[in-house]
Amino acid sequence: MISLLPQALIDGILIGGIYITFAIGFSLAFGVMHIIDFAVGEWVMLGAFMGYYLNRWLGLDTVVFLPVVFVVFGFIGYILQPVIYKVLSGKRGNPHLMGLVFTFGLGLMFRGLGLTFFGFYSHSLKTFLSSGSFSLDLGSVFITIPTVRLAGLFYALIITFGLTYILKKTDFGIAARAVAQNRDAAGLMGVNIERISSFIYAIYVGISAMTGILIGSVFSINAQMGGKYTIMAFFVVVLAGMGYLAGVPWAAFLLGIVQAIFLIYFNPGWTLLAVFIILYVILLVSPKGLFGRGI
Amino acid sequence: MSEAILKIENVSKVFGGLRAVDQVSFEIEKGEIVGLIGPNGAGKTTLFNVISGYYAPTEGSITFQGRAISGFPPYRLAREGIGRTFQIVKPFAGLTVLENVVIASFLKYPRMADAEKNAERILDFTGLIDKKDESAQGLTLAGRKRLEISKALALEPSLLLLDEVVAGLNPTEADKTIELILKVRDQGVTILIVEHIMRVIMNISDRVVVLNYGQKIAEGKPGEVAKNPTVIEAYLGEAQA
Amino acid sequence: MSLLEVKGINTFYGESQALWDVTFHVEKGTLVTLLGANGAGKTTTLKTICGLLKPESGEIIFSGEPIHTLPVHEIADRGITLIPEGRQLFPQMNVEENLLAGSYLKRAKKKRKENLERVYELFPVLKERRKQIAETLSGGEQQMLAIGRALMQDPQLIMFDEPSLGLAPILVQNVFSIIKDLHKRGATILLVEQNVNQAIKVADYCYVIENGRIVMEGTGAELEKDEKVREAYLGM
Amino acid sequence: MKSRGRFLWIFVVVFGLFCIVPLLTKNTFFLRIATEALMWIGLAITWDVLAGYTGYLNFGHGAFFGIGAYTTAILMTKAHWFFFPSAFVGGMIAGLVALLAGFPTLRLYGAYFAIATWALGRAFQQLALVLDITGGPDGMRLPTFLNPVFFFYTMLIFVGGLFLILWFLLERAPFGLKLKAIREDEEGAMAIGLNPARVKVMAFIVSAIPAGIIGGIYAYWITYINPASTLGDLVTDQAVVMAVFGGLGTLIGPTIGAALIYAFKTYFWAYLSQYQVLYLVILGAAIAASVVFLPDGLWGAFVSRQEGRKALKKGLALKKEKRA
Repeated sequence: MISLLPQALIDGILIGGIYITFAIGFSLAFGVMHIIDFAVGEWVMLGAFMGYYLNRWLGLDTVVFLPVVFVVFGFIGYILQPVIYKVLSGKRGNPHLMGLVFTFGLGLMFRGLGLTFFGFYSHSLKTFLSSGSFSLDLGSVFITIPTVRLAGLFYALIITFGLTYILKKTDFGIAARAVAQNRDAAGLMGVNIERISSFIYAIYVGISAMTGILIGSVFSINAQMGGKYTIMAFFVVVLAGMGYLAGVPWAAFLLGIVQAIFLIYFNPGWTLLAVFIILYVILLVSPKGLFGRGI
Repeated sequence: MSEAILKIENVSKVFGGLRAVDQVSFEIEKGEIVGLIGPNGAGKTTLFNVISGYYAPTEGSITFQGRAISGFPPYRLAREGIGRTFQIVKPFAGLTVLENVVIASFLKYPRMADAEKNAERILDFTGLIDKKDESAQGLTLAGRKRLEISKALALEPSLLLLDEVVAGLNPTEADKTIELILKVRDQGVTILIVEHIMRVIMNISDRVVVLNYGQKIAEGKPGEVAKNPTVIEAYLGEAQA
Repeated sequence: MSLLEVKGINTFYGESQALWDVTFHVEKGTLVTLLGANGAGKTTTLKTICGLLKPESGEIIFSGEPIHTLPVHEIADRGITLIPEGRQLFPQMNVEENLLAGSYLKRAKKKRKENLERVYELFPVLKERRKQIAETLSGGEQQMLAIGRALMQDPQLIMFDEPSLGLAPILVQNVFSIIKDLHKRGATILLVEQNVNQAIKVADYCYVIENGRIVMEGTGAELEKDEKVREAYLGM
Repeated sequence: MKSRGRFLWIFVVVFGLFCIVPLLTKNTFFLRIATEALMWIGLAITWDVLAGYTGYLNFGHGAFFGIGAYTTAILMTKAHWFFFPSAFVGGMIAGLVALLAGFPTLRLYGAYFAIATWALGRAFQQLALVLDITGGPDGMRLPTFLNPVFFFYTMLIFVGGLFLILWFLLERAPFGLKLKAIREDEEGAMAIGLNPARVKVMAFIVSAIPAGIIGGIYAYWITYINPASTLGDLVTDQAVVMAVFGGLGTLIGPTIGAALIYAFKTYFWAYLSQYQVLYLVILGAAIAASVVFLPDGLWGAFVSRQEGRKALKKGLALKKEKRA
């Protein structure tokens, strides 16, 4: 059984890599807008289905539609942000809780829309990457890596480095970080906080939807898949410390590996419970996540 | 010398690299009003928050009525008999004035009827009884500061920590608040007061402790302290540039 | 025409009024200081000018145009900068990123290079620590960074809120010589300070604020003799 | 004190009206609808205990319902207990889970709690799917006791009693004021001797136990439970929507919200069953829209309108006085 461990580790890293992409966006949206988006998994689901139907209608490979999905959902996020902003800057009791309830309702609505239009069935997204795989024969250990998972990791790396580049090197990125670190001071520098928030939310929604296509080609898609990924996004971000971007990859890899180990060694049905227990223990010991940063 | 109700010994509080409070020691005797003053940023509020349990001290010890209390959370200090007010008033905004004080009364009077009776007695004492059914949110600043004092008094504390209860009030309101503070003292409550308005501190304090850059730079009777050149310099800056 | 005219502003925190009919003006190229005890309304005045708070009534005119209805970032674009109390840096960014954030505005971006050079020339220590994370700087260095960041905005009016707060005496001297230096180079400055003696010395004109109202004004020399100022601060 | 008299009076009338429902109709369909409506009222008001009175959102409320249902099923089928003690123990176990889950999470920023409870709900659903004792995805069958009148009265008495107890606990007793104090300002609450973490965990337990018992009643009544029906998202989703739509922190709001939404659901599922999933869309849209347009819920909007009218009248009267 121990010979399966390297495979589990590799699988975990490949899965974790995909989690990084939408978890970073999620964490960023939290840092800049102070929104916890309960609909994150539903964005993933909607993006996956858009890829699926575009593929069926136009016959082109799903991978081609990545940018299309990004643009469409980015636009949706951009026009949705002012509504969230309105909820969060409301004068009533607890606007942050209202923000939570709002996105919770949004997620519910998207799930309903998904079920209405896509039905209960699972589909799989086919791309030219779907079939192949690499094998590594290390004597006693044999590892298989499906091409599509490797592609997923590349995608994750591109997104992660791309976002990091934007945040570190561009004026837009510096402004976004400024808003996240000190809103008032950012305003004093002439940063239009609402505009930055809209763009950040657009980027986050776009990336999440795009990731849906990747997830759909690795696993299968159905209208109720969102919840699972919302939980993963939450776990990654809570483990990393809310709003602390640098912690996201490590937390994502950790969860990916835990998931892979459970898939191989135990009943996969226990995965969620195990992840929950890990989260519980970490919150008990270090309320601010693995790195003790964030809020 | 009579017994010290509160003993602060070599207390320091460090944030990152900054020593916001640095090796401060002083005592408060029973029945006294002690003023804690110093220019903006001197560490008064930090020290105040350390004493009231919102920060744990990095070094040093705090003893209250003979018991070591450093590191106690605020609600335990309240049970020990330390009441406090907040500079930025914290009324329970959605509740009425009476309800605000009733909640504070639960500590000593766990039953609703008793707590209500106690709250009314206190509001009568602090002069808010006419407004008892109004929403705490709707009070004027002076009213809210008074409500803060009422809530702290409902704990029947032996030590009362007052954080800027006069700041922001107009002179008439300020005088009334001073009157109230003296009335509280006459009931046997010991008081530590942080205040920016020097006129207030100088008038009501039996003793003053002056902080600057986190350190105690002077301690004594108000008149003496006000003549102390170090204190004057701390407030007005160096005379020679 | 004055660069900044504040005309009868009334500002509220929630329901409690913090400023009452505050009126004053700042001429181009002068250094004006606003004195007053804590809680008198100095910071509130500055926050109202830069748009972080909105006045309930009254007008703020900058370069002949009303600005009191504009959002914060547009007021910044007009050329007003505030160096806030407690510095308010971007704590997890390094020194240079903080400075770059200062030149976010389009008009400031054009002059980014020369302004950056100027700031580094003014504060060589910032150049040395270009890559250091802001929250790990010492108090004095943080204050320099806050000033540098404001200069990157290429402002027409620089407002300082208690720049000497929490700094050791030597550094206080340092900060004041920087302010004097900026003034000498022609900057228009509105200074809020507790360090009365220092502030009076560097100022061309002073206003004293008490309980949210302007109660006195005059040149530094005039106020220095006035016992009332002393009284307001020390209660003697 | 006047409001207390009026409240009790209204309560007795509504309770009485419910009591005579079985006498009016022999139609078990209506009885079933009335029973389920009561059940949702119970779930919505227990959710509101935490959300409305302390400001913490529990997105895993369905887990308590499911824990109660499964515990009752297991005790009745495997240990051959009677129904009432089984349901009671189900409630206690739900309370225990709340204690354990609340302890680390309620100390934290509200969002952590919301996330943790949501995950908790999902984790319990998974647990029911993989355990043997719960029958996995096949679920469990309980002893059948087909007496709709019995279940109607059990539910009525339990939920009615629950409403009264919560009313006194939250609106009349020190506990409710303490919760509100923590909701308004945790630091200020600490200064007057309250331990926020302890009070919040107690509120969480108070909200979990009755939800568990309701789950127990539901299980015995419906006689068949599975992970999707008792631990699925829909239980939580509906409780949240009902409470938010009706108005948080009032008990009456969630009651009205539960009644309206349940009535809508019943109509929808009865006449538009081919569009069943559309119900989720409407539910989601309703909650999002009520956050934007009705932040205080239906009841909150109604009350503030009444108050506005009163204030207007008072203002007019004052003006008149001045003129005179």
